[in-house]
Amino acid sequence: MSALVLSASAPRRLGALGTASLLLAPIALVNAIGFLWPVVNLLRMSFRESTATGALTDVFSLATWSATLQDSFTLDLIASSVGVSLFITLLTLLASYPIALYLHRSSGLWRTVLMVLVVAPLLTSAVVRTYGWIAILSDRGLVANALMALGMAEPPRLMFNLTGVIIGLTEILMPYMILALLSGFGRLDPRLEEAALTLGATPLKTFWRVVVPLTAPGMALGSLLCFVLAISSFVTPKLLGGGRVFLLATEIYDQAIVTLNWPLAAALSMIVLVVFGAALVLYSRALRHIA
Amino acid sequence: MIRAEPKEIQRMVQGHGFLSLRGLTRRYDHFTAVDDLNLDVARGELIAFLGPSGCGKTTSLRMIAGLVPSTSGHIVVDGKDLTGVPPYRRDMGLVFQSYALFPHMDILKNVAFGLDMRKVPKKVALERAREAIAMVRLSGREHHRPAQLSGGQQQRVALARALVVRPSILLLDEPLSNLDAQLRDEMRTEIRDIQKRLGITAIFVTHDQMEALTICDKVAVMNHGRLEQLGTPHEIYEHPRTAFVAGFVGRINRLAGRASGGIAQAAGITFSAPGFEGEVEVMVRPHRIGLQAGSAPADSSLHQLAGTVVRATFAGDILEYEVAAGGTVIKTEASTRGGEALLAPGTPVTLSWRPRDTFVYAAS
Amino acid sequence: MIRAEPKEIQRMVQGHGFLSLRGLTRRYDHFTAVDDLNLDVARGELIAFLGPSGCGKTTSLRMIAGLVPSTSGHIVVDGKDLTGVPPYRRDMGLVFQSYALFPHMDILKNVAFGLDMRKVPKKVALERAREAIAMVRLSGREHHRPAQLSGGQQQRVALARALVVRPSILLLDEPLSNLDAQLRDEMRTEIRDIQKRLGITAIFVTHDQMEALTICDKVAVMNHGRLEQLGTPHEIYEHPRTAFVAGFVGRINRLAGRASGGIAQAAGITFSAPGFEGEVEVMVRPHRIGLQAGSAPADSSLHQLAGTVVRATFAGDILEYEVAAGGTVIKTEASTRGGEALLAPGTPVTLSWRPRDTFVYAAS
Amino acid sequence: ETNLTVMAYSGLFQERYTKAVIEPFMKAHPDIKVTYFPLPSSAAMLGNLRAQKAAPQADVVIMDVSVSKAGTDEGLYTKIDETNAPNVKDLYPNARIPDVAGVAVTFDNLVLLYNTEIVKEAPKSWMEMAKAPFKGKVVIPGVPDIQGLSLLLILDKANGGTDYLKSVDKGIAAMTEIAPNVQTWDPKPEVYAPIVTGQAALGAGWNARAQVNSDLSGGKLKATIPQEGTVFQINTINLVANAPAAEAAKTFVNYALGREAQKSFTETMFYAPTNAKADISAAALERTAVSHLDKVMPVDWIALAKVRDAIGEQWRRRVLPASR
Amino acid sequence: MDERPVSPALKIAAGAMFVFLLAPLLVIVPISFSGDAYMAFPPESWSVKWYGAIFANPAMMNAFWVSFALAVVVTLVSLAVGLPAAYALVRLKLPGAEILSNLFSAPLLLPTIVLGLAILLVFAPLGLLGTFQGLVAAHLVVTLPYAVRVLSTALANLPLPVEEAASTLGAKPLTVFFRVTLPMMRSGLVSTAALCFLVSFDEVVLSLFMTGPRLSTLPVAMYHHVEQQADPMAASISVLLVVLTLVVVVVVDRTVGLTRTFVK
Ligand SMILES: Nc1ncnc2c1ncn2[C@@H]1O[C@H](COP(=O)(O)OP(=O)(O)OP(=O)(O)O)[C@@H](O)[C@H]1O
Ligand SMILES: Nc1ncnc2c1ncn2[C@@H]1O[C@H](COP(=O)(O)OP(=O)(O)OP(=O)(O)O)[C@@H](O)[C@H]1O
Ligand SMILES: [Mg+2]
Ligand SMILES: [Mg+2]
Repeated sequence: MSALVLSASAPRRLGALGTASLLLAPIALVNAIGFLWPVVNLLRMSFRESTATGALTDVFSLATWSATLQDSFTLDLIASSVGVSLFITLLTLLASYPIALYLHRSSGLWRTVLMVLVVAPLLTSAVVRTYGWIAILSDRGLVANALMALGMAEPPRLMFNLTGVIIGLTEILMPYMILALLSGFGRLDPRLEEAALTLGATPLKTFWRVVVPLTAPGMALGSLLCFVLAISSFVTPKLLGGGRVFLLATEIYDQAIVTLNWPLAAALSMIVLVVFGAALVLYSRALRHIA
Repeated sequence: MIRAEPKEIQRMVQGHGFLSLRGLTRRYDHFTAVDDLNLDVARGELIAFLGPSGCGKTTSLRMIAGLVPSTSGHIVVDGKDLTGVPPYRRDMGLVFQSYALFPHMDILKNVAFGLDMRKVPKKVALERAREAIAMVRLSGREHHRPAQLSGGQQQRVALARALVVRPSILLLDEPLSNLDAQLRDEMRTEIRDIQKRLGITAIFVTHDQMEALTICDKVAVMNHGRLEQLGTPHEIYEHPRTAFVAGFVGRINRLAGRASGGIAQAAGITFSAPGFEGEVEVMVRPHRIGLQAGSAPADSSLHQLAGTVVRATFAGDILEYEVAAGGTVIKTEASTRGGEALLAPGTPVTLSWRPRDTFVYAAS
Repeated sequence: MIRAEPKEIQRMVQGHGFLSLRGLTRRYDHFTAVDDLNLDVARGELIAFLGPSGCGKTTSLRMIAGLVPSTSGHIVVDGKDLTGVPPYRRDMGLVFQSYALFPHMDILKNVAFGLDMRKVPKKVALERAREAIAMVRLSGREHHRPAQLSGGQQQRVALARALVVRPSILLLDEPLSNLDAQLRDEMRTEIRDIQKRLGITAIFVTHDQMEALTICDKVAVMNHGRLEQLGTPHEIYEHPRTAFVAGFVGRINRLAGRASGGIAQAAGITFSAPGFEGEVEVMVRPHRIGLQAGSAPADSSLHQLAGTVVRATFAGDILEYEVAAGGTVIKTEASTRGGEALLAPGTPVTLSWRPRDTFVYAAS
Repeated sequence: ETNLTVMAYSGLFQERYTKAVIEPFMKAHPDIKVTYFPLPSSAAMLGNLRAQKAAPQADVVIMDVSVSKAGTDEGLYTKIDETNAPNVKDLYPNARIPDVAGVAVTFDNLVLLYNTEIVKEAPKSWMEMAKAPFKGKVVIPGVPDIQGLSLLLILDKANGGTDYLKSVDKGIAAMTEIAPNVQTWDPKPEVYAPIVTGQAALGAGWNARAQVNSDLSGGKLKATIPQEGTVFQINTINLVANAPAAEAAKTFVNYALGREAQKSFTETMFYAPTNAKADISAAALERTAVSHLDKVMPVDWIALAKVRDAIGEQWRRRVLPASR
Repeated sequence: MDERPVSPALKIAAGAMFVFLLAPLLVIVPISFSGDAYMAFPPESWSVKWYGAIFANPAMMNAFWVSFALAVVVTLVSLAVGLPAAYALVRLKLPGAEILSNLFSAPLLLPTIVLGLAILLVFAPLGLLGTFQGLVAAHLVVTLPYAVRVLSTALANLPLPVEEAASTLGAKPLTVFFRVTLPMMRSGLVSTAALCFLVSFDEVVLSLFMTGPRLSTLPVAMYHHVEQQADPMAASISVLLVVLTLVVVVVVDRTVGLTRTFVK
């Protein structure tokens, strides 16, 4: 309809398609140079061979791919990365929902300040944040001391293992989840909750039967985003995993930065892309189901 | 000696309606949205809340439903004070102006929701929901989503959803404001029938005078958060207690005048105005004014005024004239008979109306 | 021999109005929103487009303004075909239902915008904008933002903005639909005055019959994208060409009947129905039906029908009765005189109306 | 004025190397302005060089010998010898590595780190890390980091391993004893900070940085070479092929290998010198591996590179599970 | 809008989750006032010396200004490139708009480490490594998807009739865009700018690959610093950044109402 406003001006000279091409050219250029080309290049890289000493050669072969796909370690890696990421996504959702709902219901300067606090973790360096976690979670940390004060003889290990990674990732993904949830809370018309209340639904029932279904699209979006971010994060797993937690992204990091096996890093990256493709398909399925 | 039950005493003290509002007040910061509202509604009665935008109609309804706490005052239903009772225990049905249907449920689930909350067995609930849907003539649409229905249909679903739980009190907040004239007529009749049939006590909020007058047993006219007048439609229309009520309910001509010694002067005519002194407003409804071309024989039982036509408008059912007379412009209305010619602007005419159709108020 | 200018020939061929629509059609996928619309509007005339929701009123207006291209057909203004002319070269003013004021500009800038686009020098433009603002009685509000004005005031700004550029054609899309009854009355009169004074050709879209009848020179009644009837308000109301027009313009009673040999039977009465055969609909407007308690002397110049009151409603200016008669329910309306009592349901009454107030149509 | 870019380790190394070598060099060669491009690891440096192969930005690179070998194989370097750096003639024989374009510029060795507040006396054995009191108090940068790898090789030999190119089973077995006590295999930042702060008690790290951290922390951290011995870590200096400032680069390399620079850097950061003729103070030498050459076990890092993946595999399968 | 009081249960749940969310930060604040040479909690001594150290560290200050300039440029370019793209996608009703818009969002879905490596390989031969232009280009890859998304939403939410009104008043398409569309999108533009600025200013991973010897950004400098030195300066910088953001956002919110539109 509104195409008119613009296309009407240039019906003969360009046409709507021409105008669109002109407007889209810059972003297409950035996308091509900054995304498409690099990805294709990465795919190419995954077929290059490297020598035993780690030197990269100009020979192309399927060696990396066949080794990667036959290695049970890689398959475990994919399975555990997907599993851990799903679990973290769920935790993040549970932890973020009350905050998002509270933010949705607050207003004014208070809301502004809270919004900044929500994104504050993103502003702190990952290593610095890890120091925060050490003070809280380590064997001599605040939590352990509290548990011991409560009489627990040997508090559980809370960091430098999978538990630590899950705690740390959940926390750092919360800002993203909260923002996504908030964007989905638009459908949450307070009138609907009031309607449920006047129909005899208790606040808890209203929450389950009205609020939750209505915010489902926001939850789906946030979950997709968090899953993607979780499976591709490597800084936090490295810092809090104590070298014990292996995920696709940390492996990509090790191969790309430590071992310098770029073909393998590239192949693993391609696998991550495929997992994302699958997640996206599932997401749009879920969304269609919700809508 | 017969001892009155404590409950009865309470009822006697607190009011004689099934639903009683006692000094109901709501303040926002320093703005008073609803100001000391007192009202009694008998069981099975339908009261219309009528008033201009922002006068506090919605706020009153929301307080009654328990969605907004009152700043002070009490809501008493059947002798029980509802202060502190949450909305889901009030057994009221509220039909929102915006419908507020659950977008993620189909029509059947929407209507069955309230029964579900009351732990009615699923089968019975669906059965009764189907009946309610039939009652608002939407059978066959049970599995549509709200978004797939037209505004009028959604409106009816909202009504069915509120009615199916047989609430003791039904609150309707401008339930027809989004419909066109024809559908509005139909729905109005329908709501009235259902309410009568089920014997539900109801409050109907509207800012449309005609709607208020036709649907209810009594009209409560509100302005600036206060109750201006409570009465039957006839009382409100024929005996408006204030200038505001006279002007808001039905069309009206306003003539500025002065009163002294029980007599008011306006537009060159003398009106009886016992008890008024100083500036007054004299009001007459356009359709109570007779209009005659040329001059008319003097009739001391009528107020009469000579003037000239300024504008004549054919409005289908009625003819409207604007007549310059007595230094102002006076509107008149007459039913069309079909075939009559409009008087041209400039035609001299005589206006006449009965003293009993004249209202006098102190100027505000 | 005098040679006609090519332009004149064109005008003769294409129509005799200042604004002519020729076979104007708009399709969306397989849905036809506007279907072969033909219409001529004389210079300085105001035409009302009247029709139910979704009948294609807005779409027609948007095609005329150039905001939507037509699927086929032509819009001719003053002899020039506008096909392919973009909106900003059409010299039309469009008042949107939603006002569509520029939220980021104050009132003065809003109104001056069109002049600015026409490269009118800044000082002159502001001068004329101020005049236009004064014309819609908003002087003193020049530096308010739209959000700081009430609906009615915003409405007037939209009008001033469209009028200040002195467009040759003014298009108004339900400009009063968001206002309450009182403000609506006022604004209607105002628009009509300004349009007459400036001699602007105008189209006024509405779905309110009363509004359409009172404001315009001619009414175009639309239904399902087609023009049902074009005529003066009087023609439309008194001589509706189709059952749809009769039903849509003003309230009406519909009686189902059968016709044969120029005679129709409905509700037990015989009507003259020349040229009709088979199922017919007989229609009478409620306010043209006289109602008398008890029985009335037979009068062969009237249609008469005995019945009993089903419902009586006091609606302020009028009394409405629903009467069970001739196997159906017939509505009547009468002006209130004040003081009269309502007839109780069950009261036997006689209805009577003139044959000339009866419409007969083939049943659809 | 020529701009010369030296790519090397970030952090302490950067700080000390700039003071001890680069600043004096610039004073001696006012026409050359040196920019220090710090990167956290040799691999990161190689990554950069690879990416910039067509248009190199760096002229001189200091990196670990095994990574240097990969770079040599990829043709990233120009060979360094007496012709382009006369000071090469003064180097220890083991500073020249066959099939590597660069030459050794520093030697370092693995040391056992301990927090002096928790561990009062210098531990005698690497296996101290397996003892019960240190549960959750041991930090070791694990394989693929060469600190972990070095430790593995030392323990392999100490437990009777003969040829680490064929099998490191004995070393792996020893590591599985230590593993349950390990707090993290990926200490950040580096291995020294956790020990200084007492978050950990024992760890394995490089001597040079350990010495500096010991000084900085007022002795909270100390380093020792246990009875099982240690291995050398070799940093090579390399000339980037097609470097923008090739001539200045040669001048710099020659200076870096010279006596003066070698002495100065060893005395500020306790890397063992590669120039045999450098005249270093006894106090400084005492804190380098030079005074403990008997404890140094020879490792052929180039040959080892070929079996690194296999070792990593065993590490992952046997050592890590023991540490969960 | 929602006038019902927030229920206590929600307050408690939200409060608890807030504590979790901010837990590390709550520990970092005291660490940033440590007088020790190492990050440790609780610090053994207190001082503000690490705040002073930030300003005395030319590399850090330099990196800050680079980051700042970079974020400004990236934000401006994102708007300049994203706005026409959003307009084309939302308003021109292209046949493949959905697919295109997904393609333009795709870089967001790529792990930044993968993206960084991939971009590194492509940019190096172009001589873009270690240059400001290269950094801008790399950051654009991640900021543009955000920009297009937010701007598209803002555009789609604009009332069309207002633009149509302008055109019937004689305004040509470009005039409509600059005099009406753009000013009405103000809040969308502010949100986009804020988002792009934050994303660019905080970006580490891509920058790690892109920075060179003569050019470093603040996050990269911090990353390198903290990789090897555990002094509390990094904590001080983190705290300073949060406080700075808070102040800026509150000021902006007070003046143009940022967060109202930030997430809608
Ligand atoms: N949450 C609130 N905060 C402040 N003022 C409020 C609030 N809610 C309502 N008001 C004010 O209270 C007054 C009454 O509002 P209310 O919604 O009851 O009016 P209404 O009679 O229903 O009007 P309408 O016919 O427009 O719906 C209005 O002036 C409104 O601005
Ligand atoms: N862009 C579109 N795509 C498909 N159908 C459309 C489109 N715009 C309008 N229509 C359809 O065309 C018909 C006419 O629409 P139009 O807006 O002209 O109605 P209207 O007479 O103005 O109604 P209302 O009184 O409700 O404003 C409607 O049925 C509408 O659904
Ligand atoms: Mg209201
Ligand atoms: Mg319309």
